[in-house]
Amino acid sequence: MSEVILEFEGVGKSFFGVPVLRDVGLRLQQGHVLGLVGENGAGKSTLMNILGGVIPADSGVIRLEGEAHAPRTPAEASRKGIAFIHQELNLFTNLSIAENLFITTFPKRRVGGIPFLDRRTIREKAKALLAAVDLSVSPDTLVEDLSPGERQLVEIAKALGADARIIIFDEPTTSLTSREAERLFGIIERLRAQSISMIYISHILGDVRRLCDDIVVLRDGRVVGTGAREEFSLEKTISLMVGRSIDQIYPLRATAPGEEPVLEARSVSQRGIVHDVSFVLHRGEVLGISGLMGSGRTELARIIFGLDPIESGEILLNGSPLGRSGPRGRVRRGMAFLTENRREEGLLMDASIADNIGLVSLPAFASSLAKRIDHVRLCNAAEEVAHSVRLQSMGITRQAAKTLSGGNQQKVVLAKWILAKPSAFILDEPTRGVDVGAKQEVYRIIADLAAGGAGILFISSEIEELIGMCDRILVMSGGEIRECIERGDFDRERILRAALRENASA
Amino acid sequence: MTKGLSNMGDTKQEMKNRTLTRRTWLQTTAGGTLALGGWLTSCRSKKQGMTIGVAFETLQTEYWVASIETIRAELKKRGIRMQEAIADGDANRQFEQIKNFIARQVDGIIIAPKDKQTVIPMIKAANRANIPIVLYNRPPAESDAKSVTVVADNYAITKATVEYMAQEAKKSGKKCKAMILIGDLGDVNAIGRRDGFEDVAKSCSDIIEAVSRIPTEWNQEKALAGVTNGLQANPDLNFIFTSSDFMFPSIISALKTAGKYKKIGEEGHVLLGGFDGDATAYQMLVDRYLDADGVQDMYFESSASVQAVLDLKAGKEVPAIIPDKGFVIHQGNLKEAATRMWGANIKKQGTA
Amino acid sequence: MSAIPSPSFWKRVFLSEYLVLYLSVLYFLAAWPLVPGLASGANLRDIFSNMLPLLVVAIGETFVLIAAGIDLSVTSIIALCSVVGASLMTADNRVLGGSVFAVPVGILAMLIVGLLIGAFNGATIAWFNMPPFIVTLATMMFFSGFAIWFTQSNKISNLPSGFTMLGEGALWFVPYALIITVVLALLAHLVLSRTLFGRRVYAIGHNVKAAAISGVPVKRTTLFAYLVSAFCAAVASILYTARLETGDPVLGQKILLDIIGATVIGGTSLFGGKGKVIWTVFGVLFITLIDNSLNMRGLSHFVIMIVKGAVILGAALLDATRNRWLAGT
Amino acid sequence: MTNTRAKILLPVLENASLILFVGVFSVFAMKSAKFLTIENLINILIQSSSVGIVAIGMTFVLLTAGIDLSVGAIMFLSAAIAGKLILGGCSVGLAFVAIVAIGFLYGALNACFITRLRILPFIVTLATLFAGRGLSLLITQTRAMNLPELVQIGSARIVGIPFPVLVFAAVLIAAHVTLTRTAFGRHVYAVGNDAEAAKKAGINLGRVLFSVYVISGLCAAVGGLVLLSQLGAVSPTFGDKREFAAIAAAVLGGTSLFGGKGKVFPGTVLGAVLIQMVENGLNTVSADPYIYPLVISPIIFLAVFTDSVRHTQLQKLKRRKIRVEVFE
Repeated sequence: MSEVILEFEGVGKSFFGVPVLRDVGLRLQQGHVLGLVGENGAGKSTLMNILGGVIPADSGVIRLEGEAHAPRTPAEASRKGIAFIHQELNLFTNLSIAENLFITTFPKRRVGGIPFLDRRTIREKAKALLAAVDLSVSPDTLVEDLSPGERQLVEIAKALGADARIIIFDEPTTSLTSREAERLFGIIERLRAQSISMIYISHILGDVRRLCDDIVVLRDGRVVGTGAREEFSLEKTISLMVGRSIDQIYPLRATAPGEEPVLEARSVSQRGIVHDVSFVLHRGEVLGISGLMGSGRTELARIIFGLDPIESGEILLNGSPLGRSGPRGRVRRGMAFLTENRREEGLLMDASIADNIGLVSLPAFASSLAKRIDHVRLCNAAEEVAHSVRLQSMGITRQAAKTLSGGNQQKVVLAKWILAKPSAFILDEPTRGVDVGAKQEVYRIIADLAAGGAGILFISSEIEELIGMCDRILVMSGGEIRECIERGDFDRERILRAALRENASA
Repeated sequence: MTKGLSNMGDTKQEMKNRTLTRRTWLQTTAGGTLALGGWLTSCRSKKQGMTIGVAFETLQTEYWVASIETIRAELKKRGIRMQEAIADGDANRQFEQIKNFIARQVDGIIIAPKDKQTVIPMIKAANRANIPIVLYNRPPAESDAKSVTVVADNYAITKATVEYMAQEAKKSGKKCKAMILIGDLGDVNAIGRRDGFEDVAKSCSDIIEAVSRIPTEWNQEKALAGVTNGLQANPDLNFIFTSSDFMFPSIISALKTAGKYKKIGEEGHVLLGGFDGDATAYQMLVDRYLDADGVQDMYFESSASVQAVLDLKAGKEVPAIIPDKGFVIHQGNLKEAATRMWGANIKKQGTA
Repeated sequence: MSAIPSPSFWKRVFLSEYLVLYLSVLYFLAAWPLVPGLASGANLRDIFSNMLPLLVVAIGETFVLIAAGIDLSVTSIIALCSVVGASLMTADNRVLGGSVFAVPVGILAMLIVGLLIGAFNGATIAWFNMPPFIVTLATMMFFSGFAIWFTQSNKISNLPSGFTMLGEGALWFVPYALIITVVLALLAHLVLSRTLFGRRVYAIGHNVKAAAISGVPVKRTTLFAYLVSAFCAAVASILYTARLETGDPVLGQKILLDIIGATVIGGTSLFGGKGKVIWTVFGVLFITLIDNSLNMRGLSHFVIMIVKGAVILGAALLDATRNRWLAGT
Repeated sequence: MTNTRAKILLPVLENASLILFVGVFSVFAMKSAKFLTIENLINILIQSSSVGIVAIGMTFVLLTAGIDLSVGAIMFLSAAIAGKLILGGCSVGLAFVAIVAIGFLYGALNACFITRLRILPFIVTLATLFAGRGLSLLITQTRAMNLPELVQIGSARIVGIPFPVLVFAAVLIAAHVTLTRTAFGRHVYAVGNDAEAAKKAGINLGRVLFSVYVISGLCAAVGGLVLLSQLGAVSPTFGDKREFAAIAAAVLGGTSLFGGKGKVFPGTVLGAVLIQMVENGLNTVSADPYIYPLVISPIIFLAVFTDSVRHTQLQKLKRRKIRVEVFE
C-alpha cells in the first residue's frame, strides 16, 4: 500500500458569492491515477486551478507530501513538482519542441561570461524526453507543425522534464483522434509504472474507468462519491454525476411544438468536421444537441450560421435555402446565434449594455434615407427587452457590459438577439459560466421563446438540462448524429452511451 | 501591433499601477504646468521701441546661420529688438509664423522664404496689415504682392565660378567628365545656379561634358548617396560643382571612399567648385583641395535687408530688387578675396 | 503640489469628457498675462484659422482610430490632392487655365483622388486583412513620392482667386474655411453618433468577431471608415493649398504626428471603439493653442515640439489612468 | 482540394522576401553592367549599414508585437550631442561612448513608460519622437555641424572591410546570436507569440519588454553613429523618417507586426539591403531619382500582402479536425 502524496481537506471556493466548491476532500496516492469526473460546472477545473496555483482557495488545506501547499503562481506550483496539462495547451507555436521543453529552464554554457544556450545538451535531453513519451520527431521541429495529439505529448514531456511528481490531465483526449488517445493511454500506463502520480479529468467515463485506480465524482462543488475503480460501474458513476431532482429547476413547457419547420439541415457535410448531418427544427420546438467537447456540436452550429464553410448538403430557414450567405444573410433572414464564447464572440465588453442589445437590430431603428438611428425608440426597446429577461443593471445606457456578472452578461446577449425577433435560435452552451440562479432564468427565457413560436437549437454538454428543457435530443459524436431521442424516452445513460460511442470510420 | 501589452497583469499589479499612475500623472501635469508657466514668465518682455520679425525657412546651412547672426548684430547695433522664427523647412508653419508676427504688430519683417510661391500669401498678409516685408536671398514669384528682395545674382556668380574651373581644366588639356549637385528644384536660387553651370557646360562643351546630375533637394544624405553612385557609374569623373558648399562634407566622404580626394596638382585630383563661401569651403581652399568657390556677399545682403526694411518703415522709396554682385574666390585671388569671404572670417573667429 | 484636492474631485475631473477643453481654457488663462497679444482679436482668429485644416484631417483620422485601424497616408493624400488640383486650376494649364470650370473641376478632382486612395487602403485592409499600419505606410510612401515625381518637386502657383479665397477669404465676417470645417465637423459628428454607419464603426472597433456574428458588415464598414479619413484629408488639402495659394508636393509632410497626437490627446483610443468628434476638436484646439502661444512668446518650434511630446504622453497617461479607475470602480 | 494547393503555395509564400530580393537583384543585374561590379555591391552594403543596424534593433521590438517610432529621433539626438562634444574639443572616442549612453537612456525612458505605466508603445514612442527631435533641434539650433574629421573613420577600411560594414556585421552577429542562442532571445519570441502564456510559464514579461526597447535605442544610436561617420555632418534632416525605413526593412525581411515571427538574419538584413539596392540600382541605370519611392513602396506592400495570404492559408491548414476521414 503506497503512501498518500496529495491530500485535499475541506477546500472551498466561491465566485461572486456563488459557491463552486464546498468542503472538498480527496487523497491521491503515490503512483496512482485518480479519476476526477463530474458535469461541466461541477467544479473540477476550479479544484485543479487551485492545486495548480492559478487561483487561491477560500478555505481548507491542501497537503503535498504532508506539508501544506498553497502556491501563489503556476510557476511556484510547477517548482513543487505539479504539472498541469490544460485543455488549451500552453505551448509557444513559433518555437521548437526542444525550446518549449526548457523555456524557463534552459541549460546554459558560459562562453566568455555570456550564458549561451547549451544546444547540444538541450537537444539530447529533449530527445530523451520525447522518447519517454515515444514521440518520434526531431526536437527541432516547430510546435506549429505538430498535430494536437503530438502537442499534447510535448506538454507531457515538458512535465517530465520539470520532473513533476503529480501530473494533472484536464480533458486530454478532447482534441485527439482515437489512435492518438490510445498512444496517450500507453504513456500514462508507463508513467504510472515509474510511480508518477496523476489526476485524470474527463467526460469519457470509459477511459476513466480503464485508466484510473481511484475515482472521485464531483457534483455542484461537492464530492458525491469516492473510492476504488471497482466500486464504480458506469451506471453508478453516471447517476452520481447527474443525480439531482430536476423538476423545480426547469419551467413547465406549456406549449407543444408546432408542425411547420423553421430550420432544416439536409445531409450537411464538411470534411474532417461533420458528416451527413440532417435534422428539422419546428416552430416552438426546443431541439437539444448533446455531445462531448469535440463531438462536432459547436462546429455544426458555426456551419449552420455560415461562419464556417460547408462542403455539401444544404440548410433551409423557413423553407428557403440559405446557400452561401454568411452570418449577415442569416441574421437578416431571422437566425440568431449565441456562441459558447461570450467574451470574444458575444459582447462588446467596453460598450454600454444598450449598445450591445441594440447591435443586431440597428437597421430596424435606422430611417431609410439618412440611416439615422432613432435613439429614443432604440433605448426604449432595449429597456423593454432588458426588463423581459430580468436583467439586473444600474442603467443600461450607463453601465458597460464587462462590469456585469456572467449571468447578466448572458442575458444581455440573449436580449440582443431577442430584440431582433428571429424565428430560429442557435444557443451554444447558454448556461456556461452562469450561476444556478441565473441558469433558471435562462431556462425560463428559452421556454418563453419557444412558447412565442421560435425554434430553438439548444446545444449543451449538460445532459441534465437538455432533458429538462428539450422536446427532442440529437446526440452527436465524431461529427455525426448518433441518435435522435423523443421526449418520451429520454434517458441519461442512453444519451451518454451514444455520446461516448467511438467514431465508426476511425 | 499592441497585442503584446494588451492584457498583461494580475489585479494586484493593476492596483499598484493605478495608484502609481495616478501619482505620476498628478506630478506630470502639476509639475508641467508650473514649469511651463514659470518659464513663460522668465522670458516675459516689455513692449517698447521697435521690433523686427526675422523668419528663416531653416538654419540648415552655415550660410543661413551666419546671415541670421549678422542680422541680429545689425539690429542690436541700431537698438532694435528682433523676434526670431525658424520654420524648419515647412512652408505652412512659416505662414503661421508670419501671421504671428502680424498679430504681434511687429514694425517690419525680414524673411528667408521656403520657396518663391508659398511666400506670396505671406507677403500679401503683410501688405494687408501694411507691415514692410523684405525677402532675404530668395526672390518671390511674380505677383501683385509688394515686397523688396535682397538677392545674389546666383546665375552670374555660378557662371563666373564654373568658367574659372573650365579655365583650370583647359590647362590640364584633357576633356572633363563633370557632375553637378542640384539643389531643391523649388528654389529659384538652385535653378539659377544650375542654369549657370549648364550654360558654361554648353559654351565650352569641348572641355566639359556634364555626365551626372544629382538632385539633392538640399539634403546631405541624398547628396552622399548620389555622389557615391555617380562616381560608381562614371569612374573617370573628374569635375564636380555643388550648388551649395554645405554639401562638401558629403562630397569629400564620397570621394574618400572612392579614394579620389586629392589636392590640386596631385595625380587624379578632381576639379571642385562650390557656391556660398562657407568655412568648410575656405578651409578646403587653404588646404588646396577646392579650386573655386562662388561667394555671396553675406555681409552686404544682411545689412542691406535691415536697411531696406527700416527705409520702408520710414516711407522711403526702395527698389524692388537689391542685387548682391558677389564674387568668385579661387587659388589665384585667395589672399585678397578672403577678407570679404564670410566663411573665412567665421573660421578665423573659430566659431561654427 | 502639497494641497491635492480629494480623490473624488480628481475623479470627477478625470472622468469628464470635457477634461481636455477645461485644460485648454486653463492653459489659455494661465498664458494670457504672459503672452502679449495672445488674446488679441487678430491672434484668436489666427489660432482658429490655424486649427481648421488640422482639425479636418484629425476628424477623418478619428473615424479610422475608432474602427481600431490607423491611417498614416493622410499626409500623402494632402500632398497629392494639392498638386493634382493645382495643376488643373493653375493659369499655366493650357486646357482649363482661367476658364470658369477650373475651380469646380479642380476641387472635384482633389476629392476624387483622395477617395481613390482611401478606397485602396480600405479595400486591402478589409478584404485581405493586412495590417493597417503597413498598408497605409506603403501608400503614404508611394503617393507622397508620386506627388514629388508628378511635379518634379516644383511648386505650382497662379491659382485662380476663386479657389484661393477659400483659404483666407471670408463671407461677410465668416471665413470660408471656418464654414467648411464647421459643416464637416457637424456632419462627422452626426454620422458617428447618430447613424447606423457610425454605430457600426464603434462596434467593429470594440470587437470585430462579435460584430460580424451580430450581422455587422465588417468589410464594408472598414472600407467606409478609410474613405471618410481620405475624404477629410482631401478637404484639408483644399484648405491648405488655398491659403498657401500653391500646389506643394511636400505639403503637410510634417503634420502626421500633429494629427495623430491631437486625436490621442482628445482621448480617442488606439485600441478602437472609443472616440468622439468633439474630443478631437478639443485635442486639436489644445495642440494649436500650445503651438500658437509658445510661438507668440518667440519660442522656437523645437521647444514647442518637446512640449507637444510631453503633452501627448501626459494625455496617454491620463487616459490609461482613467481606464484603470473605471475598471477599478 | 484546397489543402493540397495551400501546401504547394506555402513554401513560396514563406520565402517571399528572399524571392523578392533575388528578383530585384537580377532585374538590375540585367539592366546595367555597372550594378554587378564588386565596388558597387560593397557600396550597397556601406549605404545600407546604417538603416540595417537600426532595423535590427527594431526587429527585437517588433518580435514582441511592439513598435518603436522614436529611432529616427534617437539617431538625431545622439549624433547632435556627439557633434557638440567634438566641436567642443572632446575626443572622438569619448563622443562615441556618449552616443551609446544616450541610446541606452533613451531606450530605457521608452521602456519605462511602456512597461511601468502601461502606455501603448505606439503613443509612447510617438511622443518621444516629437520630444527627441525637438530637443536635438534645440541643441543644434537647426544648424548644420560639419565634422569632416569623422569622415576619416567613415571611409576607413579595416582589413579591407569598410568601417560601416564592419559595425553592421558586428551588430548583426551579436543580435543574431542573442536571438537564437540565448534564453533571453527565445523569451523574446515566446512573449511575441503569446504574452499571457509567457507570463504563465514564468517568463519575466516586464524585463523582456524593457530590454527590447533598450536594445532598439542602442541600435538606433549606433546606426546614427555610422551615418554620422559617413556624412561627416549633422543636419536637421538627420535620421528623419528613418523609423519608417527601419520598420520597412524589418517587414520586408518577413518580420510580422503581430509579433513572434521574424529573424534578423537573413530576414531584416535582406530587407535593409533590398531597400538600398533599389535606390542604388535605379541610380546605376540612371533612372529618374524621384521614381525611387514609387518602386520601393509597392515592394513593401507586396511583402506584407504575401505574408497575410500565407497567414490565411495557414489558418485553413490548421483548422481543428474532429473526425478522421477514412479516405484521406
